[in-house]
Amino acid sequence: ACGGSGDDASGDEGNSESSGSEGSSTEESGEEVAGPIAIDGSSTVYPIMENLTFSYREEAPEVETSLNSSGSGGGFKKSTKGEIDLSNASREIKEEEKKQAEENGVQLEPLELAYDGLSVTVSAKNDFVENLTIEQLRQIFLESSDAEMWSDINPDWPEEQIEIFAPGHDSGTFDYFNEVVLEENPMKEGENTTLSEDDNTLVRGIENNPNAIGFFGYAYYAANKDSLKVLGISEGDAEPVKPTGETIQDGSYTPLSRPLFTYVNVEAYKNKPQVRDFVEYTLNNAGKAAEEVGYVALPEEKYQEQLDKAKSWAE
Amino acid sequence: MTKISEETQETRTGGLTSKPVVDRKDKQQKRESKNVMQVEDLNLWYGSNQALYEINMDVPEKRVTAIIGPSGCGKSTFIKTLNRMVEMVPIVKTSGSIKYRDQDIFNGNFKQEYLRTKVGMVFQSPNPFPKSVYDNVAYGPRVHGIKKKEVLDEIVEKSLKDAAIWDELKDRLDANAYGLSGGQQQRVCIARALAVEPDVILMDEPTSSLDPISTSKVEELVQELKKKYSIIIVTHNMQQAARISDKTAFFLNGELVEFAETDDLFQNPQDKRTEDYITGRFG
Amino acid sequence: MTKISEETQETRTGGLTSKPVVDRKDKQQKRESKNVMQVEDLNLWYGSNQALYEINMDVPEKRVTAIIGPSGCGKSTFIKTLNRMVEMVPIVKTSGSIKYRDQDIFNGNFKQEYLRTKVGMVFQSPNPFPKSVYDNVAYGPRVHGIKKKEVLDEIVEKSLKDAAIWDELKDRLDANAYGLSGGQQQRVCIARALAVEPDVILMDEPTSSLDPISTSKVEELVQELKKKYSIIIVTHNMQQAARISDKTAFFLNGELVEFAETDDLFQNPQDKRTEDYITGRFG
Amino acid sequence: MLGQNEEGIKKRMEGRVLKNKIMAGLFFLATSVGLIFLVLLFYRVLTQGIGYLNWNYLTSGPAPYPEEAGIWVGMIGSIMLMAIVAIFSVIIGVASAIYLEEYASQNKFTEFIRVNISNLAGVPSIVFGLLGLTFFVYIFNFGYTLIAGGLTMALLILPVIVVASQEALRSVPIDLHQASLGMGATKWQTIARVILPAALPGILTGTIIALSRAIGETAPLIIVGAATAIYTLPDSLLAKYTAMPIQIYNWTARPQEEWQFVAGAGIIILLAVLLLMNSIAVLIRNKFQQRL
Amino acid sequence: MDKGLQSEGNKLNVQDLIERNKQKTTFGQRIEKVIPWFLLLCAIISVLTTVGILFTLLRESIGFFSNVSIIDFYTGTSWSPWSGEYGVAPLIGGTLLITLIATVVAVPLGLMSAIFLSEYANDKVRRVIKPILEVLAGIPTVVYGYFALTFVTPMFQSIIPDLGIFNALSGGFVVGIMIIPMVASLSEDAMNSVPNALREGAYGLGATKLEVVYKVVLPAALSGIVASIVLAISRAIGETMIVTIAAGATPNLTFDPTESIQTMTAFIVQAATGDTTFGSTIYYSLYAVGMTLFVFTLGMNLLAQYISRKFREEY
Ligand SMILES: Nc1ncnc2c1ncn2[C@@H]1O[C@H](COP(=O)(O)OP(=O)(O)OP(=O)(O)O)[C@@H](O)[C@H]1O
Ligand SMILES: Nc1ncnc2c1ncn2[C@@H]1O[C@H](COP(=O)(O)OP(=O)(O)OP(=O)(O)O)[C@@H](O)[C@H]1O
Ligand SMILES: [Mg+2]
Ligand SMILES: [Mg+2]
Ligand SMILES: O=P([O-])([O-])[O-]
Repeated sequence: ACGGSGDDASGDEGNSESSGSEGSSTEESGEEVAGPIAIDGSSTVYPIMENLTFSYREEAPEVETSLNSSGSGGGFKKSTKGEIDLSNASREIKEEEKKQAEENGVQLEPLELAYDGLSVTVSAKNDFVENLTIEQLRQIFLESSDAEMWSDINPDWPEEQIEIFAPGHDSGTFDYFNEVVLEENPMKEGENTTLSEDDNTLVRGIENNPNAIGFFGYAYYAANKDSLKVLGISEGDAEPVKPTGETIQDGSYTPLSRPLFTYVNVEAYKNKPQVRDFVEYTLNNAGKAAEEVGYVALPEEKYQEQLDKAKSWAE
Repeated sequence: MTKISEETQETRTGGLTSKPVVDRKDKQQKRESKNVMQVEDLNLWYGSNQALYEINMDVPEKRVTAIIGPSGCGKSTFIKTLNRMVEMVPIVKTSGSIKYRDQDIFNGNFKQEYLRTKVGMVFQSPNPFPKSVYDNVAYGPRVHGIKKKEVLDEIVEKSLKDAAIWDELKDRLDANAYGLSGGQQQRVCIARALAVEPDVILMDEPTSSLDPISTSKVEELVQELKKKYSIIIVTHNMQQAARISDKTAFFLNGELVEFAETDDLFQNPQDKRTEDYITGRFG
Repeated sequence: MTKISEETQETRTGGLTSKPVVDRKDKQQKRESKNVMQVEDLNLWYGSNQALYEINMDVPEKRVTAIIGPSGCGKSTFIKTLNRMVEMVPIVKTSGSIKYRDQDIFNGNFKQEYLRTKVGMVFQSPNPFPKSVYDNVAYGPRVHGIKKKEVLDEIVEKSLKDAAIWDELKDRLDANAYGLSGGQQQRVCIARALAVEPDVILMDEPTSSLDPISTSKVEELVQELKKKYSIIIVTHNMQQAARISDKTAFFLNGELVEFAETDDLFQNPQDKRTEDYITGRFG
Repeated sequence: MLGQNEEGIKKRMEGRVLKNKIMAGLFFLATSVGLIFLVLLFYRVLTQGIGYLNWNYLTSGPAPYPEEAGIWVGMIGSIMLMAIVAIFSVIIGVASAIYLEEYASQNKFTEFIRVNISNLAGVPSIVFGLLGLTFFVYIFNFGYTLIAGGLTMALLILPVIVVASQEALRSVPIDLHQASLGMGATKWQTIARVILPAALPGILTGTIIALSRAIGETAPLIIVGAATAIYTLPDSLLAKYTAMPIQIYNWTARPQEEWQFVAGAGIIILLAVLLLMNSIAVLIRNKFQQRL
Repeated sequence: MDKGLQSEGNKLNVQDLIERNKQKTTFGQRIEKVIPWFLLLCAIISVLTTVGILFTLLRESIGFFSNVSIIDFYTGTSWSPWSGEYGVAPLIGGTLLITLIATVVAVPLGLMSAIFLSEYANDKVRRVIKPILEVLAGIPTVVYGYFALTFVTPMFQSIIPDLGIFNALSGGFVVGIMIIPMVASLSEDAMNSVPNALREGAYGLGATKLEVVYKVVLPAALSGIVASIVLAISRAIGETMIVTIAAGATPNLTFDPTESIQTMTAFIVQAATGDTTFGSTIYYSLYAVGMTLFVFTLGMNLLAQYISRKFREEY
């Protein structure tokens, strides 16, 4: 589905890893693991998780995974009540969510799965924008700004209404953008803004409209390279950087690089062997899955570290 | 509806309508044979619309009583009152009394279902159930708890024989009754009514939807049946009434105008209105 | 349906049925008055079911022609063929020819709509539109493009007068026709038919749903109307035919058995079947 | 005629007849618009979906790759969902109809139930979704499970079944009523032995039509939380599930073109199931209707 | 007739019956008594459903209206829930716009189809076309949504080049196509039940088919026709998936059909699929919107019932 140049390399990596994981799961569980696992949350993380749950079936055919994508906030809504086992998120858990979890006697622990470069895109039909500064992004997205037309941002650009396509306000992607770009100031809303929890709606909306702009996880851009144009982002006077595998992993795509998480319900991890097994499988295969769907894998030792951390929960 | 028996006593007083010239003939009749049903001062209303006025009539045992009268005069209403089927219309109210073998049928202790096994009914157009002939005839006995195959077989055979249709249908008992001709259907319906061995059989224009041949078959059957059953038959065909009945009642606008031996009524009507009707001056 | 005129010529040959004993009387008739419509060798099928067989009949001008016969003999079918209303049933096929004032009504150039303004119709049960009396009567003229209020007023008044109901209704022209009695409704329907000043008026049992008083009013009206219009009236009431018609046609099983001056037909029927029918031996 | 000569009438007649012909053409054209869109829709779905429709598609569940994705889990989920819906809605619906037609007396309360049922039939399905979320998912604590989805849908089509059953019961000739009561049968005996069997074809037809509405419903299922990616079939009433329309919705929402074809294939299956259900309904209707 | 009554001397069944009857009475009578109560209970479930809906909507709406004034809710013209602006007008406007477009499409086409089927088509044609047309109403709405987005919108875009990918026009148009059969079928029923005698009366006066339709059939069937239209409109108001997929997610108070809008139903889907935190004002707002939607459709349904009852016995 996603032809990237790094595919070959990551494919090799993946193979070696997955053979390792097979070994680990058989030696640990001995008997077949079975039972349901409920996963929900971030739509950014959804493609990785879909990839993992799909391939996990070969590993443990008796385990019944169910996966939804309600956004990071939607996931926490359920996980803080203990309704689900894994809660995907493209941001860290918020204080109020943590509190809610505590009230409900739920303990959630984060695992990092991959890096994402939050991609600001316009349609491939757009022939005027190539790069934007953080300052310009603020002009475009902040409610307090008066900029309505592209010409308000740069007089060379056409006098056309800016159409915004953004993820819903409770999504991790929005939160992250909100934090690092808008600095927690309200974003534009209303007639020229489409908010959708469904990143594909955003992709479609942007690719069809030369005056549209929006942002979402790198994977959604990677899957639609033909119809979308990703913008280079610069802070201050620095050179604009576009998100790619390298710029995201080496941190030069800043400030919009971010880690992706899944939050594990520790109780479930302890009591449900299938959750434990799946978490191990996830950490062994997340890198490959991430690369496959267009995100960037963490360094190998990072996964190993987390695997050890996870094993400690069970004690 | 169940309050009828209470009302009975109160409303009975009203005598707005003239007494029909019934008593004379009727008393003669009483001496000749026993009565299976007795109707006294029966009034009936559909809502506020009175459909029967002060009917007094004795139904003789093992004879055929015909009821004639123009359309809308209350013939159907009257015979449906005899087995309380009229109460299917929720707005019906009655006063007066009807006795079946000296039991008041409106009495709360007298079960409607029991009355209807005793006073069976055959309708204007054949209305078999959409089931096999066998199941149609066995319906009544089954409803009353008879389940044994042999007993049912016997009842079905006997009833179909009594309805003079056994020979025609004995090889087609499993056929759906809807596939039969109208005349056959009507006789199956009669067999169905006979299967519970009623005492009285009410027939509401049983031949009006039949062709002449089927009609004459049913007429012959009625003659046969009166050996065992008391029969009341509504017809708007005066010739038919004359042909098959022993006694005839003439209704007009909800009143029983005249009730007499059939021959008397047709040859020597006592009431001007009866005479007008049977000579075809109206209706 | 529009292919009828083509078929006309081909199917005409068939003469399965015996020629009715019509010609004798009919020729007398022809000498006396002009014919407004002429039916020749008319056959009609509902699908594969033949309902009319080789009908030959001339309709005299400004006279009342009655059509009698038992139920299902084709009376309604026949008169509906005269203004091609029968073609509302899609499976109808006809052969033979019908001429209205020497024009072939099945000819493609002869507009159905025109035929119907010339050959008006009154139906068995009154069928006023759910509109005011005025709008009912003005319907036809309006359809034909008359819009002027004064002209319409005049037409409505004249038609209602001709239909002998002006006096009863002149103050209630705005009332909905549904609120009228059956007899009034029927006369409004007659007025509605008169409003387009037809040449021939077909009436299909126009009094069968009316009470005796309304019936006699309509009968009188028919007598009045024949001064100006040619009238064909279907009735199953032989007395009525005898009372009001000049000529009578007797239909049986889709055949025209006998067609003669009314008095002749009733007093001196030429065909055994006619005799049987009018003496009440069947029907 | 008064106020107009013969020629005028004849001339106008030409115009009137012509106008009628033109309008007839227009009416036909208008009818074709609906039909044309139906054809377009089918054509579009077929051409897009048929390429992806193969045995593998029928027998596999969702997958991250279009070539491997299939409808199996959604289809079985839908069928199980329909089984639950059918059981609940038919029992409750037919019972309500019997009550209203045979037992209820004509009073304010009965009238209220009747009005209430016709109103429920017009309540948007998404509102039923909210009802299901509040009651079945949270208050009854079933969670996002098959039974919660099934009960929500059952309530959604309940009014349709009640109305269809009422009509079926009403169309049983009063003759049969009378015949049975006239034999001394009790009311319930009459209903159970005569009326229900005679009304059965109508009830079945109505039920299938109602179910074929339910099988395509998406919005309420989204609200009561059918899963997007699930690879195993539900093994209990309290299992997570997915359904065909949810899968289709999910696929159509993806931006890559291949997913449109996967969705197209899913739509073909969904429409095939629908047509199958409808033809069964028509068959039942044709087989039994001549009888009564 | 000698065959009649030939079997004499059998034992009498009637006595048998009566005895059995008396034995069974207790059980039989008990059933006879219990059944109506069971049936009543089932009939009451539909009432409970309504109560449940009201309870659901009211309970959460009250929560909402304790935070947001009901006056602001119904008079405000800006729907930006994440900035705290809760004027429902744009959502109602979106719903009305969709409904309006659908009505403009469906009513003329549906009515003309009904006239064709009832008055012009012969029986065979009617019996084929009517059920085929009814198939339109049975197609799942996701399918329509997909059709609107991938076929109708591009089709319109070739006529109106700057039409966005999400717009009210194609959503409303397809909703209109979907409700054509409701108008056509129910109106056809109404026209069909106009007694033939009325038609004959008019034909007998030389009226053409068209004149019969306009002056006799349509007026006589008017109540049924109006009721069918009202019902179809009510269906359009409550339609969810088509507008969610094709009409966009931009709460936009506009009557320009080429713009992206959001309907009440689409907002409910958006908000309920995880974009909101449980217990937040936005979460409650979806019930307030649901309540408004419910009131709208309830009003339409009552109106339809009133019309068809009031004018039923006209002919
Ligand atoms: N269900 C009913 N509700 C109200 N009035 C009724 C009902 N059934 C009959 N009636 C009225 O009661 C009167 C007697 O009707 P009934 O059916 O008994 O007449 P009938 O003599 O059997 O006529 P027919 O020969 O036409 O069957 C009529 O005026 C009729 O209008
Ligand atoms: N629409 C139809 N389709 C098929 N057959 C029909 C139709 N109308 C009438 N017929 C048949 O044509 C024959 C003549 O019917 P028609 O209505 O002309 O009889 P009628 O003499 O007017 O009878 P009545 O006195 O009952 O009105 C009958 O056998 C009837 O079954
Ligand atoms: Mg009667
Ligand atoms: Mg006739
Ligand atoms: O779906 P999110 O990753 O944006 O929460």
